[in-house]
Amino acid sequence: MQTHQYDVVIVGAGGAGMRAALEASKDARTAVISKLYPTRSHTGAAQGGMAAALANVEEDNWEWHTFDTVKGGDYLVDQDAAEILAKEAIESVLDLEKMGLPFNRTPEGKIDQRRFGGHTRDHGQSAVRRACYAADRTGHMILQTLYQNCVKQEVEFYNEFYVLDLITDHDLAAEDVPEGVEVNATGVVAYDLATGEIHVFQAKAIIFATGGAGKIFKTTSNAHTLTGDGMALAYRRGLPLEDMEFFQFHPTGLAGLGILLSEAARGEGGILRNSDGERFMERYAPTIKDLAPRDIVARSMANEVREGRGAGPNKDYVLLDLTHLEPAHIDAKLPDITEFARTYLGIEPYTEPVPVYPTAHYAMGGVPTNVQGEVLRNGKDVVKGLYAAGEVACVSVHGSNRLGTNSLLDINVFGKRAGRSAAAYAKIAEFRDLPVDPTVAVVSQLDEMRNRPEGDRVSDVRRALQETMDANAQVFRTGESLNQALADIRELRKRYENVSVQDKGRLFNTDLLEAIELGFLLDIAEVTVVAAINRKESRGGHYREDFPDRDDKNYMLHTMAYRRPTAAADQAEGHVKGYFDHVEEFDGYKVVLGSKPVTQTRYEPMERKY
Amino acid sequence: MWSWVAHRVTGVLIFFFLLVHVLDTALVRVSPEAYNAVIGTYQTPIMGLGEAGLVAAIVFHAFNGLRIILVDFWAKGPKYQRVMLWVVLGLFAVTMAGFLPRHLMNVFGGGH
Amino acid sequence: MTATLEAPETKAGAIPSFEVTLRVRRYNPESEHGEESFWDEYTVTAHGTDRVLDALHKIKWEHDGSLTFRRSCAHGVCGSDAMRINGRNRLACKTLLKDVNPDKPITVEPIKGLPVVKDLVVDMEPFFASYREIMPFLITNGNEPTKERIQSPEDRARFDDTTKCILCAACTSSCPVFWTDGQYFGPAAIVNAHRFIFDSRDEGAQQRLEILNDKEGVWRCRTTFNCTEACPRGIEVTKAIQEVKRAMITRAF
Amino acid sequence: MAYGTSAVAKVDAPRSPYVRRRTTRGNYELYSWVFMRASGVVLIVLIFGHLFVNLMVGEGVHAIDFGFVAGKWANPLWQVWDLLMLWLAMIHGTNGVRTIINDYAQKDLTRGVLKSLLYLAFVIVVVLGTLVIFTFDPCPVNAPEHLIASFCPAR
Ligand SMILES: Cc1cc2nc3c(=O)[nH]c(=O)nc-3n(C[C@H](O)[C@H](O)[C@H](O)COP(=O)(O)OP(=O)(O)OC[C@H]3O[C@@H](n4cnc5c(N)ncnc54)[C@H](O)[C@@H]3O)c2cc1C
Ligand code: HEM
Ligand code: SF4
Ligand code: F3S
Ligand code: FES
Repeated sequence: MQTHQYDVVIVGAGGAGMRAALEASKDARTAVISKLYPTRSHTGAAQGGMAAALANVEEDNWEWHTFDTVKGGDYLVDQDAAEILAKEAIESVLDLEKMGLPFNRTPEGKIDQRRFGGHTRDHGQSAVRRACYAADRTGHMILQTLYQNCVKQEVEFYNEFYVLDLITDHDLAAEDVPEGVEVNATGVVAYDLATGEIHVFQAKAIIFATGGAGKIFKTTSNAHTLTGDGMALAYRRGLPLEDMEFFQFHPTGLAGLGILLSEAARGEGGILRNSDGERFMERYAPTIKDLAPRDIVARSMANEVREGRGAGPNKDYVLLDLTHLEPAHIDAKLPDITEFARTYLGIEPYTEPVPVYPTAHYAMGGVPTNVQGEVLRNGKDVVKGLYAAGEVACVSVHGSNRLGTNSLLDINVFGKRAGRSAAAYAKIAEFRDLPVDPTVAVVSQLDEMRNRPEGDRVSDVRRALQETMDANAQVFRTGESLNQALADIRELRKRYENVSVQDKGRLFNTDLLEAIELGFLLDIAEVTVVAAINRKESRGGHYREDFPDRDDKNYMLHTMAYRRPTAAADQAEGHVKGYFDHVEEFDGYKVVLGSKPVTQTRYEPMERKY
Repeated sequence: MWSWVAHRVTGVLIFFFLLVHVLDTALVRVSPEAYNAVIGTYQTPIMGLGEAGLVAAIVFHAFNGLRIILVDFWAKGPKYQRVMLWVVLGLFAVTMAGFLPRHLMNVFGGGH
Repeated sequence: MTATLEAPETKAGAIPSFEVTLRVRRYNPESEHGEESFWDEYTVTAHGTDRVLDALHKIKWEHDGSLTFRRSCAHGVCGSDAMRINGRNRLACKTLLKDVNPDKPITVEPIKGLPVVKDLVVDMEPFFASYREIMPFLITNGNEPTKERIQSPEDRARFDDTTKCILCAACTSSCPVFWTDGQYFGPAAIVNAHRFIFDSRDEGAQQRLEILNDKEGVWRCRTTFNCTEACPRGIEVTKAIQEVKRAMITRAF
Repeated sequence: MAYGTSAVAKVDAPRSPYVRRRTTRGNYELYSWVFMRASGVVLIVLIFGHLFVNLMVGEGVHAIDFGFVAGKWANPLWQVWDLLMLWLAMIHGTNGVRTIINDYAQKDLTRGVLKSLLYLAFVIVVVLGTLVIFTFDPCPVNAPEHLIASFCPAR
């Protein structure tokens, strides 16, 4: 075991983690721990763009952007946070440009902008060009640029280190800590993949930036490594997870594979068609058609297929048509994604339409934070010294459905904020004592897994989980399907107790780590399904066929899911009788649902029409 | 990559030949007899074949050298490197076709 | 508008499958083979759109959990899984089985020239060290403008190709010069230097040229084009290297 | 779905880690690179001329003898031609072989020895060649008459 001490420790080296690192390392001794080499984080997969009302190509302002974000999120957005997001967007795009990001340019040499789903002028009048982009590799350029600047600032990285535990001075999943009592985060425990050694990082401030959890689903645009680690670690310590029922399904994944074709394809003029060649989005969203927000488009597509108008031999996908676009235009604006179609499906997008189907894409929910990036342990108390940013976090700028291009924005705006807050806190805070042996939990978990002689295969359990999630908790959900998913998850939890790994070595044991990651996936799937069962309405990314309408009266609240000891009270903060009072018992613990009010400033909820 | 390997191999080959060649030519300083004796061995069929190989090496090295120079200094060079490699091989074949019959005739035919 | 021939079929059973054999070069100092590398052969069932990565996953998940390789994104954008497949460097997640002749055993080896850690995993540190050495960040002097720096679309296009690099090391580890002693900076570092040297906003070109004007720098490149052929992002690597060489010559004379 | 472990062929164990030994900046490699190209272009003319005259004109190799050489070097054009060719080819070739040694000789010692040998050979050959071209006497006094050039006074 090795011990390290840093003012600030950042977990995750994606866009959010590195943006925070650039801020924090200016004022505080900072380490970034990442299970991947930084440039391999999934931020690099983001394609389309990053929204900011620069008004470089047409009239625009941040208020319109705020409105679109709020409306896009089906009004479950915290409007104060959305305002910050839209306002600081401009500065964060300019920051990136100054750091060297090669944005595409207008003829005058300014940052070019393009259309994206849900972005409108004048509160929904017509589509607006707001997404700043670098071809269709905006995320790649952001990730590279941030890493380059980390190299410049000589940020310290611990690459291929897996953080497997968060150390706090109170374990809320085991003890009852009343509101108002101070809870501190004091460090993390990490596993060095290359050597199998355990490292303890003591820190005054810790930032979680571990990204999403798309691997709970089978069809997903997410990387194999996006297993919701940060969310699960916080959850296991009894910290709440917010709005986990809202998962975004991106309309245009390559059918059968899930690999994403950016919305930019439609932003540049691509059209969705069913087997009759009909531009079916004209029926569902007459004003902005193919550029409606993702939840609407994804549902419309799934509906076409359900009603028998799908294309292909099994009628199980629709078509994305780019054939009317100039090949030169496609090459200039969408080179990478057309390459995907060629490589993986052998389809030439110049002349043939591309088979697409919705793919699990983005977790709107996550570890709740305030706008400073501080992690909340209930509706109001923060955990001292713990911050979160990026997809792992839920500041709730995305509400129940994220607008395209708002996530790259989120990681920059709130990554920066979290970094700044953490460094400021580290200035005034002291190191706090760690438990005598901070590594027990991790070491025993690893040893147990390694030593279990024979058992279920990790991959079998994982596949079963992903399949039930795809079948029962995807674009269309019902109480019945969700309960089925929950039953399956309970079953799989039992099997997980019994999985064993074949690789018993110390060096680069990815077999072992996949087993650990499966544990995170089960946790995340469990909260997602429990929260989805409780929300008996349809809103944004969460669509209940048995409750197809939005119910602002009872559900205009954020879900807060707490893992608690079996003996704990059956009520959590934000308990609303009949609506947010669900309790789900598991072996040895239970999940208690509470709620948190939605912050509303200037936009009253309206019906969401496009 | 193979064009590079060939370039390397032919370069070294020529270099070692050059060493020997200068040394034997230096014999003209020693005496005409000595020189002629050595040169005489160049005129045997075996050496004649060797010589053909050497010329081939030089010809390839030279043309491929030009190709490399074009790759280096002509902006479109890298794009057409493969095409140019075929051109090099073509020129090589043409040159050798011009040279070999004559040379072999001199070596084997000649009637000396 | 009808569906095309090769459209994937998601329903199981409808998909044509075939058997494919992978011959994997392995190395595991903890195994009974010790410091010796060895070959393992696996035969798995694959489907039309399966990639080499899918086959490796199948092996790992269904047969031999100890088979070790890196991967993340699974669609060619993160640069984790560069490996030598049938003697050529490629990304396993971008190489369709049907494109590498699945009738014969497919050989899979770690990329060459970097120290192997375990199976297909190599130590990337020397590679990233070279990358960091060329100062891969925008260098500017003077005051920052309040808004963005202006750059014409033409100036932006000048270095577009080299911005695509995902640092997968396929190029550097395919370079015969790099294989010799591993001292050469390698094409990837030069590509990333190129990205800044030809960025009209950057003012650090002189320093970078100075760094690469090294015995182990650009001059070691012998234009063998292996890197260009290996690059999964289609970057014209050799061309970029040549442009850097020419910039150095212009500067020296 | 069969699967068999077969430790068929043994392959080399992987290499140990390394770091770049030192930075060696300077224009030396640059000049040598430019020289390789410049000399290459000139060499093409020189060598092809040489080969053509020696092997293609008249009776080819068979025509070469002492007299032939003497006849050529009586002409200052060929003297300069061959001198230039000698120098350029030797520098070009030596520099080329130097790169190759740098590439493949891993140990400093091996590299040192090989390079010393290379430079030694270079010096010997260039000095010898130059001397020969300049001090060459087309009509050695006591040589048999039939061997020497037709323009010699001895004939
Ligand atoms: C295909 C695709 C396209 C997208 N396109 C867009 C777009 O056009 N516009 C937009 O705004 N958004 C887009 N998004 C969404 C956006 O890219 C992501 O939400 C965002 O990049 C997440 O960034 P992050 O920094 O939070 O996480 P990531 O970039 O995923 O980084 C996570 C980091 O955490 C580390 N980590 C994880 N677990 C651990 C652990 N246990 N220990 C140590 N380290 C750990 C990882 O190594 C990694 O460095 C897209 C997403 C996908 C998948
Ligand atoms: C006929 C005209 C010639 C031309 C156009 C030519 C051209 C070149 C060029 C351009 C290179 C550089 C290759 C590189 O940097 O990758 C080179 C390398 C070399 N040349 Fe020549 N050359 C010629 C003649 C010769 C001769 C006569 C010799 C032998 C004495 C020779 C020996 C070499 C060697 C050993 C190399 C190094 C190869 C390597 O590093 O891979 N060349 N030549
Ligand atoms: S240049 Fe190409 S091959 Fe080389 S590291 Fe970059 S992406 Fe990989
Ligand atoms: S493979 Fe190597 S030699 Fe040059 S052209 Fe590429 S760097
Ligand atoms: S897994 Fe990301 S490039 Fe292959």
